[in-house]
Amino acid sequence: MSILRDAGLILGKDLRLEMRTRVIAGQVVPFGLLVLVLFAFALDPDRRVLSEATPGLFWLAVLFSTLLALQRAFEVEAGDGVPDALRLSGLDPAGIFLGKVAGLVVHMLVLEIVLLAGVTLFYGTTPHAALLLVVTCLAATAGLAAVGSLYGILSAGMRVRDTLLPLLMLPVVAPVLISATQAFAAAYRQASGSGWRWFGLLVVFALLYLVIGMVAFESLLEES
Amino acid sequence: MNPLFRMHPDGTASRASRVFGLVLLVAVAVFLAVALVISPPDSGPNASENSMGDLVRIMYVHVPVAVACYTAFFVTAVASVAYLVRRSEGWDLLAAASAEVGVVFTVLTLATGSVWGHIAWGTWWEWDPRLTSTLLMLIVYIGYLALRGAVLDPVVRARRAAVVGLVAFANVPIVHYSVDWWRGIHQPATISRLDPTIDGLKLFALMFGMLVAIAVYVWLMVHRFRLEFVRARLEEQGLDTALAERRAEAETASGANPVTAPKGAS
Amino acid sequence: MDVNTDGPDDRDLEDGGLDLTPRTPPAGAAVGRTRSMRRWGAVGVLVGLVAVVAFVAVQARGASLYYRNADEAVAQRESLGRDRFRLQGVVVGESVDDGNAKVFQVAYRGVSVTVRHTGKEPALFKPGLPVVAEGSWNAAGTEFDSDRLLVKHTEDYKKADTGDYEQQHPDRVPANDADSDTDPTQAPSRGERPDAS
Amino acid sequence: MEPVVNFRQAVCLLGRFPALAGVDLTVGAGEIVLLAGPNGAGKTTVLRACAGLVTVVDGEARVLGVDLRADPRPVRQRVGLLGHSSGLYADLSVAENVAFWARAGRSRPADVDAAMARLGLDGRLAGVAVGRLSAGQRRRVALAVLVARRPELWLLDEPHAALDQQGRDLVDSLMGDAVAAGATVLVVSHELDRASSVAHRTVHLAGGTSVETAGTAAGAGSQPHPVELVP
Repeated sequence: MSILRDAGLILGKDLRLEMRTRVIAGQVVPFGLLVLVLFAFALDPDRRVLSEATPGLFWLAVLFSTLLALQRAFEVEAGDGVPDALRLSGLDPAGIFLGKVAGLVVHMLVLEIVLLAGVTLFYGTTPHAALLLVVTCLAATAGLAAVGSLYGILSAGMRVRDTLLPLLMLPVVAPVLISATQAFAAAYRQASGSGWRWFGLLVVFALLYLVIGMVAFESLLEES
Repeated sequence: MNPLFRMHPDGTASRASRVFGLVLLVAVAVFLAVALVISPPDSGPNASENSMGDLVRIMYVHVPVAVACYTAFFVTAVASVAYLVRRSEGWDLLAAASAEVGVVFTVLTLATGSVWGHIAWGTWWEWDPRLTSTLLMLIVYIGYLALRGAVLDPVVRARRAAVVGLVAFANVPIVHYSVDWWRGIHQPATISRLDPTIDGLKLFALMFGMLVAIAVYVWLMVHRFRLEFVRARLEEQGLDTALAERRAEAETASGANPVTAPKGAS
Repeated sequence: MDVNTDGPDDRDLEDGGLDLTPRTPPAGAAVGRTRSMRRWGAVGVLVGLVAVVAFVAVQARGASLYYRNADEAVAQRESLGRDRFRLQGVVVGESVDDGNAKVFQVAYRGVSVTVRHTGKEPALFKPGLPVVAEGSWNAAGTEFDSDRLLVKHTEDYKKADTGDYEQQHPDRVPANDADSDTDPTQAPSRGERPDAS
Repeated sequence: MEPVVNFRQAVCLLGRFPALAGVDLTVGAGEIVLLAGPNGAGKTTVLRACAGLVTVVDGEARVLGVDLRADPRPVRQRVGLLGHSSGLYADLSVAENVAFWARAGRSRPADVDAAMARLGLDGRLAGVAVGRLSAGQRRRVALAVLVARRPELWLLDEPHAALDQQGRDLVDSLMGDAVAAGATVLVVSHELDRASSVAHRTVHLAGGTSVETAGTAAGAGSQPHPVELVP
């Protein structure tokens, strides 16, 4: 499958770039932790409030960090002549899209592991349903990365990219925020039954945007 | 073109749209009379179980503008698909014009709904699924307009806006069915069901209001579309001049070189 | 040195085996692939959209995000504890003002809850209309202490007709006949119903 | 046989600006054609149009048998464009960049090694991040990517710029080798003396139109054709 081959190439390139520059590890992950700390300041050091609000705060921190990771991911592709080079490369546009999504997913999963450790440590919350927690992270991250990559290329090459991207993307990912928060809330409580329903919604959302991205990416890659 | 639809050289009106506008003006006046005076208040022996009194009159504006904003965003989605298939400028302009009017109607929907909510429910705003999803829909379409304002090249703008205009429409059914799918404070549908739970003059006022609101949307949208169309033509005129100027550059350049015969004599 | 047989043979030693013979990709392969992929993709998007709508309609409906009905609030009284939540039910009977709070009954599917509301109440508040009260169970778990009251008016704008009221609204309880409700499916929650009197 | 490049009154827009206002250009297979003209004449746009990166909105334009007005995408994989920008990831090393772009274009590893060696990138430079290279060194890396991809049509936009003497000679010999191996070269240069000594023919552009065609077909490395000698 040439799509998967091309996606693998882009993924490998993005991971190598991260290895060389450490932007995610050195800047985005600390930013996510900083957001967690700021939430704690804003909500007073009342552990009860913090632990009750943990699912929402966690996913808000992820969302804000995702915006930074996205801007980094598409700043790289806007470099010196790179958009032209991508168009001339012969890479399948759908493969490029999947590769960018995969790269973002890897970076964000690392971020989420750190943030999970952060909320456990700072907010004193411990999950009851670890499996639900893990699969929710996977599905929600895939959805966020798919929407993010779609809107990332959509706002590529614009002078106002950095302000337009959040405005376009955040309302669209609102269902991810709601579903992931609800699934997490279920995982942190004893009863995780309703959490699986929300997980299902996340999977459907991610699949939908992956398909939309694969179809629309070619058109959006043109003349950016 | 039929002279009825030919635009006036100094504006965006044609003879047909002027007549349409005048009829619309009369219709709005009649509608206001029906909605505010002629139709009965929801009180007295014929009151519904809610007995809202004069409050019910907000519905004759609120529901029609909501229907008009659905219509506007539906037209945007259809025009976006048509643009992606046909790649013609007209569809792109139609999508833009419709979304712009749709945003105005969405704001009106939220504003009238807020007044209603304050009086009937006891709150200006509530995080109810219908209200929340409507607000998100509004922001999505504001983002659509921001995208259109940000990209300069018309072809790039059209292509990107078409993708967003299509994806954004996913909000509309969610907004409409949110009252059935999830629990909220907002009432479920009154007329878009098999057995409308409204009758008499109230039903007439509501249906008449919808007709008027959609007509107002069409009128606004047509003028917005024409404005964009004229603007595009203006740019095209500029293009012809630019082409001529560009070719003239060559004439001067080759004029400096006596041996060459200028091109473009054909 | 790697000598390519289809390359030019006049290369000197310095070019390190560089072969510049143009590569010709199979004609039209890439384009045909993307074309058909895009067509299938469009179908995929449509199928996906339908799936989402169907999924949301089936799976996510009735999620208790916004409020709990009176019967659910009673059934979940233990796990709710003193957590804040919204309670929905139809106002049954007249409300009594005991000086600092307004006390009334709300009912849903034959289960009624006493609400003690402090604060404003909306203009439309009256018996027979559903309300959403925001607050928590009191310490004893017998009454619902509310500080925010919203009227959830119905979608019915026809002339009120009390004749087939119950038939039209099986989930609503007209004036104080909750005790006569003998629907067996409601039995478990009714057993926990706090005494309304 | 159809010419590799065939433009008839081609018009291209950059935004609202008509960068090409009617260009006639024919490049036969195995030719090295030099595009000359003042700044802003549209030379770069001709190259980008040939690469399928700029849409031709009017006239006729075919490259490698592909109708650019219908769908320019199939031509992209088959051309190699050396532009003003390098098209490289600044944070990756030289070797990583060449390997990535060559693999993206499905080049053979042997071609990558050979290209790196030919452009003098197989030594110390291979491990250096592209962002730390000089403009001339970056040019060499971009050329290595182009060479490793073995395109049918080479589109070189001022390939001599920023290069040292040895690099310029290298570019000239690469063009000669490419044509000898069956490729076609369209080159833009302001160093008319050097470029026209390699080119078979010179086409002049001005104001987005082609104003004349000079020179006669000749073999690579033939006598220079100074533009002043146009009859």
